Amino acid sequence: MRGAKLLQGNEACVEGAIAAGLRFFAGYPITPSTEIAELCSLRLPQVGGKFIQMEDEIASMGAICGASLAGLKSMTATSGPGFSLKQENIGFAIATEIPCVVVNVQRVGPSTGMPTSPAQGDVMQVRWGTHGDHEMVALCPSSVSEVYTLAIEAFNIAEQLRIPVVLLMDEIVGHLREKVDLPEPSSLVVRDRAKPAKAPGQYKPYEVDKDDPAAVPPLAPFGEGYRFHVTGLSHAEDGFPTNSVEVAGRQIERINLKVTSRAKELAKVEELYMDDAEIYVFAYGGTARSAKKAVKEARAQGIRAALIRDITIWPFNEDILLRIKGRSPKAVIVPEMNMGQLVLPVKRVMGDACPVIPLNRVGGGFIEPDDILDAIREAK
Amino acid sequence: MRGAKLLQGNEACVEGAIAAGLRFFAGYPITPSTEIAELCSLRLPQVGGKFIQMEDEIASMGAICGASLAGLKSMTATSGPGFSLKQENIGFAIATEIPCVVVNVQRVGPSTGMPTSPAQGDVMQVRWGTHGDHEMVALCPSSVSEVYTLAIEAFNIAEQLRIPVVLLMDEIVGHLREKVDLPEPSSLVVRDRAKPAKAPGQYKPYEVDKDDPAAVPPLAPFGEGYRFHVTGLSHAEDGFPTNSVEVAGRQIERINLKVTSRAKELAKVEELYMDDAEIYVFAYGGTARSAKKAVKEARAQGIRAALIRDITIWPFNEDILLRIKGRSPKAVIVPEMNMGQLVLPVKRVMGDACPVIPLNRVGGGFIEPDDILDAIREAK
Amino acid sequence: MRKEYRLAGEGGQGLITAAIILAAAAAEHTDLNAIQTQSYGPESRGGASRADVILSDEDIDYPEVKTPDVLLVMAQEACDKYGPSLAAGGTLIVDTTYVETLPAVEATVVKYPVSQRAKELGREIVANIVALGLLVGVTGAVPPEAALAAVLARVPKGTEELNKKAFQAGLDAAKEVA
Amino acid sequence: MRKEYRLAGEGGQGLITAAIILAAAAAEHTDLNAIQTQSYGPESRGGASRADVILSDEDIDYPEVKTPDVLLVMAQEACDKYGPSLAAGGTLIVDTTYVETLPAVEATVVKYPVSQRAKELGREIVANIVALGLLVGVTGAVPPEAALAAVLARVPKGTEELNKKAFQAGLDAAKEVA
Amino acid sequence: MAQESPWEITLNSKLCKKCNLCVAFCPRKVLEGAGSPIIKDPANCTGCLMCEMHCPDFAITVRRRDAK
Amino acid sequence: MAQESPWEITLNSKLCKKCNLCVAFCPRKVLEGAGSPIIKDPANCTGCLMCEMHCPDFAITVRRRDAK
Amino acid sequence: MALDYEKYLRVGKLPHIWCPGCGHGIVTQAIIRAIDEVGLDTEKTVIVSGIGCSSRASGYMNFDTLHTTHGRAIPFATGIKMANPDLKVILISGDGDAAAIGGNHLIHAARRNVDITAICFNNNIYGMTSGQYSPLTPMGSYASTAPYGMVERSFDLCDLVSGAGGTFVGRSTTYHARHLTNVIKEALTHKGFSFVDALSQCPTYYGRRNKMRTALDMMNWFKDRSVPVSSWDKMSAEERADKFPIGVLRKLEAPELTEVYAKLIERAREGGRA
Amino acid sequence: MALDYEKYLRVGKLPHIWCPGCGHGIVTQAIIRAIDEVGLDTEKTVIVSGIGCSSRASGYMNFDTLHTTHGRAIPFATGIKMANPDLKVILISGDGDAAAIGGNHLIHAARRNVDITAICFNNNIYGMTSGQYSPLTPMGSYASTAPYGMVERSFDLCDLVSGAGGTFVGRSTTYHARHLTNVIKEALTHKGFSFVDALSQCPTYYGRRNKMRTALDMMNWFKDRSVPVSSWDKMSAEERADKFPIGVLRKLEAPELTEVYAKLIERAREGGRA
Ligand SMILES: Cc1ncc(C[n+]2csc(CCOP(=O)(O)OP(=O)(O)O)c2C)c(N)n1
Ligand SMILES: Cc1ncc(C[n+]2csc(CCOP(=O)(O)OP(=O)(O)O)c2C)c(N)n1
Ligand code: SF4
Ligand code: SF4
Ligand code: SF4
Ligand code: SF4
Ligand code: SF4
Ligand code: SF4
Ligand SMILES: [Mg+2]
Ligand SMILES: [Mg+2]
Repeated sequence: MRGAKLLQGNEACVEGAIAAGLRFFAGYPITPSTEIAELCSLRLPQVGGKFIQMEDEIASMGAICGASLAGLKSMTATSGPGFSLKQENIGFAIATEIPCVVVNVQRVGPSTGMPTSPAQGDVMQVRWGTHGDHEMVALCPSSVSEVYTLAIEAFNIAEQLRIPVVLLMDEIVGHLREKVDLPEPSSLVVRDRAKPAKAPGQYKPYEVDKDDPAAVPPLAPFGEGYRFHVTGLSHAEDGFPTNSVEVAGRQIERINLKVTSRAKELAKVEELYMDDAEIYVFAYGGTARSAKKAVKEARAQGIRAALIRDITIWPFNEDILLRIKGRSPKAVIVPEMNMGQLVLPVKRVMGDACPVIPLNRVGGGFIEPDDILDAIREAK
Repeated sequence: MRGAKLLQGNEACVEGAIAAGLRFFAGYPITPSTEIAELCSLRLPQVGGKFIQMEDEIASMGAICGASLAGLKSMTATSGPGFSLKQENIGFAIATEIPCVVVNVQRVGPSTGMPTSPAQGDVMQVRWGTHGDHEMVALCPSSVSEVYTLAIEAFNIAEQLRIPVVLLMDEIVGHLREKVDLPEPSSLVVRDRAKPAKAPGQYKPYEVDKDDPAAVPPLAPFGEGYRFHVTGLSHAEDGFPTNSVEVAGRQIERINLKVTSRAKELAKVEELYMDDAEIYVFAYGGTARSAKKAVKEARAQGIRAALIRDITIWPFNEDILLRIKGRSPKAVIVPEMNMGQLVLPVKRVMGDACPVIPLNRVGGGFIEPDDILDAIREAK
Repeated sequence: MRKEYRLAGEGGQGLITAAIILAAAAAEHTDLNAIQTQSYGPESRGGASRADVILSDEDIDYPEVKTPDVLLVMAQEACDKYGPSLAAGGTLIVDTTYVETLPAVEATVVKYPVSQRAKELGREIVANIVALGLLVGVTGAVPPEAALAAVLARVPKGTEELNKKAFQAGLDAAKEVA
Repeated sequence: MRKEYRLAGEGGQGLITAAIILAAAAAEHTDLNAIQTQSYGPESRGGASRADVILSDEDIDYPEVKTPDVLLVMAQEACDKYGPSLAAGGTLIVDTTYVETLPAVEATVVKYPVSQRAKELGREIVANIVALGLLVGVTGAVPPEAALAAVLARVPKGTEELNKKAFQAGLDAAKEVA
Repeated sequence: MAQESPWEITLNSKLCKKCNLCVAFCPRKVLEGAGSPIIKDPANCTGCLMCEMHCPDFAITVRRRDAK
Repeated sequence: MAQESPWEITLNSKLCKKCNLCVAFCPRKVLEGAGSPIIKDPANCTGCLMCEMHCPDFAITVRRRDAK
Repeated sequence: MALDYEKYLRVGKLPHIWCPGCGHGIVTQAIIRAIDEVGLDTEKTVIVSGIGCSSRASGYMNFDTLHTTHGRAIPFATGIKMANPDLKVILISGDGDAAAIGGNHLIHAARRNVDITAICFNNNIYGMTSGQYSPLTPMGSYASTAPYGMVERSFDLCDLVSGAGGTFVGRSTTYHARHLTNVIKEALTHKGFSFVDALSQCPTYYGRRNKMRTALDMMNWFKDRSVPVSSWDKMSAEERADKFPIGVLRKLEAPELTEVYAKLIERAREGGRA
Repeated sequence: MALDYEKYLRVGKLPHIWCPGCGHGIVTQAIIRAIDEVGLDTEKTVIVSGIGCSSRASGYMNFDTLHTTHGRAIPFATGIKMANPDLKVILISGDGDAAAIGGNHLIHAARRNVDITAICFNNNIYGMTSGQYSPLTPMGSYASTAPYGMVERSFDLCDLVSGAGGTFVGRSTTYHARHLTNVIKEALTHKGFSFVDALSQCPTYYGRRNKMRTALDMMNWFKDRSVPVSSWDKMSAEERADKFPIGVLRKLEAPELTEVYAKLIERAREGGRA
């Protein structure tokens, strides 16, 4: 897989994941994510990995949790309806701290919607879809080559933080075929979960580190003599259920802190023309491609526009906005293929500093560069 | 059921729902909502209604959609894990505009969490839990008698707007037994869905009213000769699937507009000591009881505190905050039995007007009046 | 005036029923506001369990009982667990059939062999109603007629007479131990 | 320079494959950037379907083809549907085996019985590769060697010779019709 | 010349997808064709409905001429 | 006095929930009791394990004395 | 006699989305023909379907029609039937819809014996999503997610529904269109849950990958493998290998859910034991 | 000989949360006894359970243990087994967990013949949530959501798993603790998916409501109704009424999923057909 290649976004996802060490995939077909499952069924056995098509998305999510506990890097892929179904078991992975990657290739919702048309309607669901308090990490690629690198990144984060990470694609990026230059395997940074250094008797799978409340306890694989307990009930450090408000509360806080305390490290963003900008376009995913074109166009027309392309959409990247908040921005434009979702935290962070202008389209239509350019011109 | 009574919150939910016309309940037991199912199994047949315990929560949600299409007012009840499972079919109800009521009695999450301990961790999930763009209406009672009235209100809204409405309780309110004075049946306002005035041939179940884009098309019951089609695919006015961006987009906008355009009518809030206040406590559900006590106490100590008890938590009540935003508030304190959820839109609306102070507790513990009082004192 | 009651014992002793009856007596037969809560879940299966009641002539905002004014204990484990929660100056009502060791509390202590008395009446199962009578008699939480009406409305058909007797026995005991 | 290509016809004519080969030829054998997209779903089952390619020596930000510079049509319905999208001054390549009526467009029109030619070569299934050769020959989108290499890398084993012939036939035709 | 059959065979070409199942299932070789089926030998038709019932596209129907 | 049985019956009172299934299932009436079971007639024990296997609480075990 | 398509179909929505030669049109026709011959009231009949090529049938049928979520048609149908037992409820589902994601609802409907007629358009593949394996894909055959051949065993849907307690189980194929219609007719007149395993062909995604080039090849495969249930019962295990029975495989009487529930309501209204 | 509880149980977590007389402890003991007698390696054995009183068993068992979400234990177990086929995977589930919300996973595991031993603690009620009916609650009996008596028919779990293609199906009861242990032993040594329907009593929520006051009453009910499978096979339909067979009801050979998959990997690595 070296050298320049024409790859589909969904293919790049599989190749990136395998490069990151993916060895178990469980899924259930759904447009526009199906190619990921199909390619996994072909490619995984070639590298000694395993593929299974489960009876539904709930089972797929359960299976990857099980496989991850047994020590394999695991992934599932789906789209809106399936992503809704996975929510309960995503919550289980969060609560029990099972590393895994969940791909959602977004299509138009709600409900069955338009299976083959692009949308970005699941952005808030990714953050809040499962019940109870939790944080989420979600990465949002804009190009095929970025799908590849973010698939690797998703695994690295999942394994290091013992969390499910969502690779949030959209139909545009998933189905696009694009030229990509895959990095040399030796140049890739691939991280594995920490295994316990302690002996089985001493091992606490949910240990709270007194010096570092955001520390991630190591995870022993099943079958290596640790004989520990994993439960979705609120549990103590040893993994067994607790009814103590303090103990349970501390664990909930810890699993949130794992993410929130690392928000800065996790934040990935592409910035363009930021130095002297007045008007900012804040975009992500497929829409960011239109935004980039629009911003370039605006610059060509002498307008001081900038692009903030958000990559790590969760945890929400407050820093970059706080930075521009201090520079008397004229406006922040947020184009989204939805009714206005990520614009909400943008507004929250921007406060009363400047107008935050949502630019929305639903029904499966692209947001065109010209739409964004018009908004930039208007905001000027 | 007349006169003063000692009723449990979950019981009041059933009695209110029946008073509103509930005639079909499908559910699956889960603590702390189970009493709702149990009481429905007893009470519904007495009024000619029907109860069924389905094989899971997904099926329960599907069954109430079916029953509602067949003309009966329908409800289901659950808690976190089950609420996560219902998300896909809640999205179906939204997309196909099926009136129904979904009760979520919150417990500690994520995952199985603490089934018998209170939390308010599903507040954002209620809004964003299903994939794709959608609005939600969610009502949040603080007392047993309010459970009763809001159950009726939930049905009225559901039937009038052709939407699923969430009655978002918490374990405190669900399990509490409290003195209630039930209103006279004759004093209740009970609304039914509009039935089509047009003949079957002319009937369009998803008609867009050119004069009123937020109008709710009437809903014919199955079996009365309309012979229409209902699908979760993006559909045209006649209910049949469409691939047109414009047609699909217009429908998605319309179903959102049904709610957003009525945000003011829907907004319900209890205000206490607002006139001369400097410090506001913004609270809801079980926590609002502590907040009320704290605010009274603060007043007793000469602090100009006020309570905003949010009842319609979705659509978010921006107006009340915009009102106080203009009065140079000193602070808004938002106590929640979660890691900080409704505080996010509060911050968004308050902008840079004043500090918005989250006060959070997780792990199943109450937020005590003293905790809030301390926060008020500190903010002074 | 807000007054908090806690009834503590073992699962199966019927204390939740007793608490509900106490709250219902107030709610349905007096002008008082009433709230009843209890422990649920694993906590309540086996081991010590509790049921709480708050009565007040004002609105009851905060619904939890932290330091009950009146604590009834019908099992040793419950006594050990909840004894310390009793408000200073409160009343501790002890079923001496099962509770031997009392906590060191600053409180009026009322002792009576509640369960023993119930057995004498024919079935230990009505110990909760004896206890209720005792509590009502000792504290005046609600008028005895109100409590009795609530008892009769909530016990299984056919057991009314026995429960009436049990309640009266508790009331009588209150005078005895006063 | 960004150049947009649209290949339109019926499901089963292999135009998606042809578009992928065109894009792959550019991506894997030239310095051009390349993007390929297509219609999916009900829209693509039966009726007119399309596959698009964008080639450019710059970054390709916006990935959709709105007004192709080159439009290949291999079915009447596809021609009717997509004909109007052709950019003014563009090139319309027509498989006259299936397309009779042409739209009124301001464009260079190239006509050739592509499918007929494929049949003559032995199997109509290679009409897509004949068309690709024709397109490459007419437009110079990519060097013919690049296209041929991409063809051979992507067709089923055992069909290389036939496809090679088909591609050459298309190239030859380009000279013929030029 | 063959006698006219009492059965009227109607082919709806807007619906026909040319699968030729009707041709394959006709026991009397009434129908023929590789693309759109042709009603070659209508007189042979016995009205057995094999063509109609095996048409996936509701495109071919067989009706008694005298039926209203 | 009864001969000592080779079987040692151990009751773990911290675990016993007084269901008396052990009593009911003992074929030799070794055990007795309405609340906590009492080992009334240990000599009668045949080590059949009926008590142990029917105890839901892992509270009663029967072991050969000579076993280590 | 030719079927009155105008009466039972939304002819304005035709041509349908199915591929040339797809068996789903044949099964759909069998259903409306059965409805016609049984004489159901079109205004009191509701068609409920899931998601899949097969489940698109509801959109073409001129009744109250409900196209639900993937696998969930049965719960919706159960709600409809419970709410208004006067309605005849017919369920259309694919093998993926009914037996993969929807398997649980299928067995529970069979257990409850709720009066719904469920017809599974069984093409042993996921057609709509382009040919992934389903729980009905035979071991060894190829699918887009079984590029090395299917490694999982497949269900026998009739056994499954019978094992769940189903009171009516039938099977037929698109090859046997008339027989299929008859089996559906018997299902429609059964009181309780009735299930028909209707073997259908997906030439596009199953046939081509598995050396059956045309729809006809696939239908001939049905012909060659199927055995009328009367003969089946007399066959030895060896004779049965690679064959399957068609016809009404199981029919028994049992209380129907909505009827039992109607009696419960009567009792409750009279203040019966609670 | 007395079982070594220290070896197999997390004795520090005892006493368990189950009510006095609850059958779940008896079944749990039967499992560890079977593990002991079969000689499984405690470090290579994983216990996976769902949610329910029964599913709490995993927390007391000294292995790698996984207490999943309600009904979903089987998919987790399937993932574990696929990922590391060297592990022995034992599944513990309640009747609600296995057959209500988890029914689909049960039948698919049976179909796939994945090498997992699943034991259903079947007390025909939802114990954990205080006594609602389950798909195993007999018609007519009472439950907190069946105050007028159960109106739905119930599953026969062994029939269900057999209908789904299960290759090993057994049944026993807490009354027959030794027999139960033996059936579990046979299940543990079966290659492929093995299922044991272990009848257990919930005196708290099923017994009391249904006129069986004590755990013993319920176990005697098991005794009276059960028939060894050898006798069962010779009984007439009338004789079978109100009775059920116990023992190994079905055992057949079929390819096991992870073994077949291991061969697929070999082929794929050799560049076999794709
Ligand atoms: C929750 C969910 N998961 C997956 C899908 C994608 N999907 C649509 S149809 C289908 C399978 C269809 O197969 P089948 O039911 O056999 O019907 P067929 O198309 O073969 O007739 C799938 C997986 C979906 N729409 N929703
Ligand atoms: C998704 C979800 N739905 C419902 C519940 C509530 N719940 C917990 S256990 C249980 C049923 C338990 O019954 P069973 O499996 O028979 O086990 P038992 O307690 O009887 O041993 C239910 C409904 C849950 N935890 N999660
Ligand atoms: S069977 Fe129908 S669709 Fe096929 S060729 Fe005949 S008429 Fe046309
Ligand atoms: S009705 Fe029968 S004989 Fe006539 S054309 Fe059709 S298949 Fe042939
Ligand atoms: S081992 Fe047998 S004989 Fe001995 S006490 Fe136990 S049950 Fe009785
Ligand atoms: S069976 Fe066990 S728990 Fe029950 S009484 Fe005997 S020792 Fe105690
Ligand atoms: S893909 Fe298969 S099932 Fe779907 S319409 Fe085409 S032939 Fe029929
Ligand atoms: S409730 Fe029933 S199943 Fe649960 S522990 Fe008690 S007896 Fe056992
Ligand atoms: Mg199918
Ligand atoms: Mg159970």
